Amino acid sequence: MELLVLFVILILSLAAGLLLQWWPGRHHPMPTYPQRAPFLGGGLPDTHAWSRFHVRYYPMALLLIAFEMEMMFMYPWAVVYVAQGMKAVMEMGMFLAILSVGILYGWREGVFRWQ
Amino acid sequence: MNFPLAVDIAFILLALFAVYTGWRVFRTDSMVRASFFLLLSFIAVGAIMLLLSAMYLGVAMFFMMGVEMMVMALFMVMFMMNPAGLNPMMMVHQHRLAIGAGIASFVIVAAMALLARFPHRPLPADLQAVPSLGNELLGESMLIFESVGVVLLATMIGVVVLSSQRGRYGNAGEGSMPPGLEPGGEPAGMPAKDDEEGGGHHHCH
Amino acid sequence: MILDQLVWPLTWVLAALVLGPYLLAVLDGLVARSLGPTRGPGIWLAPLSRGAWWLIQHTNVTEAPDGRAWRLAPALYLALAAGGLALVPWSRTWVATDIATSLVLWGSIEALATVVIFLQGWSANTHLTLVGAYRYVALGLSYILISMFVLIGVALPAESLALTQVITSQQELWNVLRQPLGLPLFLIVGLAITFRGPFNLADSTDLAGGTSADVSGAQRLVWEFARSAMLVAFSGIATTAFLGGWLGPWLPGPLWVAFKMLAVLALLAWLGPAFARITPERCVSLMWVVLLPLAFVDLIWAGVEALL
Amino acid sequence: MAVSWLARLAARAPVPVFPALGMRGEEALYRLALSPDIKRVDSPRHASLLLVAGGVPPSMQQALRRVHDQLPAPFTTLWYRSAPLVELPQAAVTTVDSLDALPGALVESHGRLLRNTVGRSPRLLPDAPPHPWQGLGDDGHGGEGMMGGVPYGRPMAMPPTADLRDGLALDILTFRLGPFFPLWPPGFEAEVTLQGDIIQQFSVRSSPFPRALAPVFHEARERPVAIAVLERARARHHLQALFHALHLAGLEDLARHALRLADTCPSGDIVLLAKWFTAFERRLRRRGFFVLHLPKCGALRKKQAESQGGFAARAAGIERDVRAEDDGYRRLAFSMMTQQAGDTRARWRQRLAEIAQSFDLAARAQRDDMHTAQTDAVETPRGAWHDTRPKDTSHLLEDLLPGLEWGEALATLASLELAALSPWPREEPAETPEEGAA
Repeated sequence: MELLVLFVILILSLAAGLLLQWWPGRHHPMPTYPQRAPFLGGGLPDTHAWSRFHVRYYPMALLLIAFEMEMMFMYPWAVVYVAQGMKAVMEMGMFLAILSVGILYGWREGVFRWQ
Repeated sequence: MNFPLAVDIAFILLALFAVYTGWRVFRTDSMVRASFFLLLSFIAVGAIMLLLSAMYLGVAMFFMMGVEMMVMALFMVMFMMNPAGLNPMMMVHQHRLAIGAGIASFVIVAAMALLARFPHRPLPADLQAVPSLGNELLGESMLIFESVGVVLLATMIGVVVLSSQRGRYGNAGEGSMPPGLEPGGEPAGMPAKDDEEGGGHHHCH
Repeated sequence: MILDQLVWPLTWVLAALVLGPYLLAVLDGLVARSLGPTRGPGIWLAPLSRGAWWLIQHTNVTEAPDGRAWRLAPALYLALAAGGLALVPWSRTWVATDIATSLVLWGSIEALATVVIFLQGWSANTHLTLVGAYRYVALGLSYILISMFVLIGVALPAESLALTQVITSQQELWNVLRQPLGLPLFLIVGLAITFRGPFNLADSTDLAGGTSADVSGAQRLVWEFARSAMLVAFSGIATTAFLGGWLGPWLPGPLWVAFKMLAVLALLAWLGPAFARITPERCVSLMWVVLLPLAFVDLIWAGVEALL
Repeated sequence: MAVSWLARLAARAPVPVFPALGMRGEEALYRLALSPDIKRVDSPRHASLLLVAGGVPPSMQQALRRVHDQLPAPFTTLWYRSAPLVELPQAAVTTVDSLDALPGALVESHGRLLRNTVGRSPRLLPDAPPHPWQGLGDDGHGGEGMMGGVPYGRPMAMPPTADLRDGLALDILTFRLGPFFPLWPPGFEAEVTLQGDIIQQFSVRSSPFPRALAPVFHEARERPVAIAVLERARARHHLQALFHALHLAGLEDLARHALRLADTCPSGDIVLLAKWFTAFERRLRRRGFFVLHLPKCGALRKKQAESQGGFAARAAGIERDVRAEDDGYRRLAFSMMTQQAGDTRARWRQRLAEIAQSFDLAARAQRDDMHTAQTDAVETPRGAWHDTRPKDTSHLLEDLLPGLEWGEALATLASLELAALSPWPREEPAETPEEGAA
C-alpha cells in the first residue's frame, strides 16, 4: 500500500508537470529559426553545442563510483551498529580508514582540481 | 502487501517496462538517452525488487544506478562519436552474433528460472531484511567485506594513477619531454611552449 | 480503507507540494525585502503574479533539442520532489510512504535529482545550458557522499533506516543537539540539491541563467516550482532527521512538523542569497577536502554518542 | 475571460527587462538595477521587454536583430536614447529619452503588452535554418556518416589538435559571444573556443564601446580642479564596476548597495560615505566575495600590467600613479598602495582599497579645499592620461583567458577595465552641473 501511494504520487506530479507545460502552449506556433538559435548575446555558434564534452572532473567521478560502492555497505551496518557494539566500531573504523587513504591519495594527486 | 493480484500486475508491467527500456538503449542514437534508458530499466528492476520485499536492495539499486548511469553518461558523451545522435547511426555491431547471443542467453536464463527447483524455505514472518544483512556483514562475511574495502582502495588508487593528468608535482607531462629533433631544439611532438606558460594563468590552481 | 490509506495521504502530500513552494516563494520575498526595497504586488501576491507571467509567455524551443527529455526534466524534478515529500512523517500514523528504508530512498532521490538537472541543461542543445549542466554534475556527485554520511549518522541511534524510527529515537534529545555537525552539513546539501545561493552552479548568472538560459514560459514555471518543491521536501527530511519531526509539546504532531519545516525553509531562504557563488573547482575541493572529513567526524561522533 | 484575469495578475509582477546596451547605455542599466519595479534579466528568454539603451552602430544591428528575435512572444521593445530599427512597426516601439521616465515607461509598456495584443514585436529575421539541411544526406537529416553534414542546420563539433590542459583532444565549441551579452562590457564581441568549460582560444572581434568618464577628469586636463570632486568621481566609477562583479557573483543585494553608494558619491556627506563603505567592504569579505568567488588567476604579466596601467598595474606591484607627482596630492600626504599578485583577487583588493583611499583623500581635500596642481596628466580610474587617453586593451584577454574555467574567465574580465576612454565626458545628472559649467 505504501508503495502504491508513492507510485500514485509520482505519477500524479509527473503528469501535472507535463500538463502544465503542454496546456498553455498547445495553440502556440512553432518559434522561428532565429528565435531557436542558442542565446549568445547576438553572436552565432559554429556548431551544435552537443559535443564530446571534456568533463574536467572525470577522475573525481571515477573516485566517487568506488567510494559510493563502499558506502552502500554502510546502511545495513548502521542498523546493527548499536546491537553489535565494539565489533561494529572496529570493523567500520578499519573500513573508513582504508577509504580515507584513498581520498587523501586522490587529494594529494590533485584529483579534485579541474584537469 | 495484501493485494496479490495487484502485485502480479505491477510485476508484469514493470518487467515489460524494464525490457522495453532495455531494448530502447540499443535503438536510440543519443548516448545520453541510452544511458538514461538503461537507468530507467534498472529503476524498473529495483521497483520489482521492492515488490519482492527486498526493501534495501531495491532502493540501493535506485541509488547506485542513479549515480552510476550519470557517470556513464558523462564518459559516453566524452568518448563516443556523434554523442547526441544528431546523425542517425547504428548502436549495435555484429548483428547476427548479437541476436544469437541474446536469444541464447535469454533462453538459458528463462529455462533456469522455469526448470530449476528452488528451495522452498518460507521466511519467518518477523524477519527484518536490513538488520540481517548488517549482521551478515559483521558476521560470516566480514572477511569478504574487508577485502572488498581493500579492493576498492586499489580501484581508487588505480583510477587516480590512470586518469589524473596532474600529479602532486604538477603536470604529469612535465619532466618527461622527448628529446629535441636537433640538439638544443624544441622537443619533438610537443606543442609550442608559450601556451603552457603564457600569462601565468596556470599558477592559479 | 482506500480512503484512509490512499486518498488521505495523497491529499496531504499534494497539498504540501502546492503550498510549500508558495510559502517558500513568500519567504524568499521577505528575505529580498529585508535586503533592499521591493515593490510589486505585495509579498503574498508576488509569487502568483510571477507564475501568471510565466504561463502567458510562450515556451521556447531550440534548434535541435532532445525535445522529450527537455520537457520531461522539469516534470521529473517535480516528481522527485513529490516523492521526497511522501517520505516525510507528519505524525506516528500520518506517513504516506512508510517503508523500512525510507532514509536510503531519500538518498536515491538526491542521486536521481542530479540526473534530472543534467538532463535539463543537456537537452536544450545550447552552449550556456550545456556548461551549466556539466557544472552541476560536479556538485551533484560531490554532495551526495556528505549527505550519505550525515544520514547514516542519524540512522545509528535509531537502529533503523525508517524515518519514523529516526524520529522516535529522538524522544530524549533531538539529533540537532546530539550530533551538532549533522544539521549544518545537511543544510549545505539542501542548498546544493536545489542549486541555491553559493551552490548555484546550474542556473548561475555567469551563464546568463545556466540550464535555464534558453528556457521560457511554462517550462520555466515548472522548473522553478519543482526547484522550490525540492527544497520543501528537503526541509521535511531535515526536520525528520534532525529536529525531531512530530515531537513537541502542546501542539499536535503535524503542526510541529509544519512549523519546523517552515523554520528550516526560512533559514535556507536567508542563507542562500547571503553568500557569493563558489567557483566549481573550489566547490569540488571544498566538498571533498573539507566537508567530507567533517562528515566523517560527524559519523564518528554519532557512533560514539550512540554507544554511550 | 480567464486569460484576461491571468494577464492582469501577470501585469503586477516586476517587469522582466533584457537590456541590450549600446554606446553610453550604462546609466540606463544602473537606473534599472535600482528600480524595484524592474527585474533585470541576463537572458532574453526570461524577458518580456527588450530595452535598447544607447546608440547601436550599424555594424551591430544584425546582432541586435538576432537578440530581438530571441525573446519569446509576447514581447515589445523600448529604446532609450537610441534609434529604433527601421523595420519595427510603430506600435511595437516606445522611445524614451529621459532617465527618470525610464522605469515608468517600462512598467507601462509591460502592462500594455499584457492587456492587449497590439504592440507585440514581430520577428525581424526570415524563418530559415542557418543552413539548408532537410532532405540532404542519407537519412534526410542533413548529415553524412557519423559526424559529417549539417544535421538540423549546423555542423557537429570537432576535436582540435591538442588540449591546453591535459592533452585529451575532445571536441571544441567555437562561438561568437556578444556584443549584447549582458555579462560583458557593452559592445564587446569575441570568438570563444571552449573545450569542456575551459577556454581554449579567445579572439576579440570588436572592442568594447569607449567608456565615458565624469566631466571632472576632462576638466583636470585643462585647469586645477577640486581634489574632492575628482576623488568622489573616481570612487563612483569603481563602485559602478563593482556592481557588475557582484552581480556576476550572485550577490544581488550587495550589487545594488554598491550602486546606491555610487549614486551618493557626487554629493553625499563624505565622512558618512567613508563609514558606509567600510561597513560595506566588511560585508563583502564576510559574504565570501573573495574567498568563495574570486579566482586567484588571470594574473597580468609585468609588461601587460604596464600597458594596462591604472589600478591593474598597481595590483601587479608596479608603483605608478600620476597622483604621486601632483603637488596637491603631495600636500595631502598621498601614498601609493600596491598589491603583489596581480591576479583577479588582487585587482579587486586594490580597487576596494583605492575606493577607501579616495574617500579619505576627498574628506581631507574638502576640509582644506585643495586643488590639483598639474594639468598635463591626470590619473583616471582607467589609468594615467598623459598626452593620449588610455587606449582599448581588450586584446590582453586573448592571452589572459585561455586556460581559465568559464566562471573564472568572466570574473577576470569583470575585474579589468579594458575599454578605451571616450573623448567626451559623461553627461552628468542635474545635481552637479555647476562644476561642469564653471
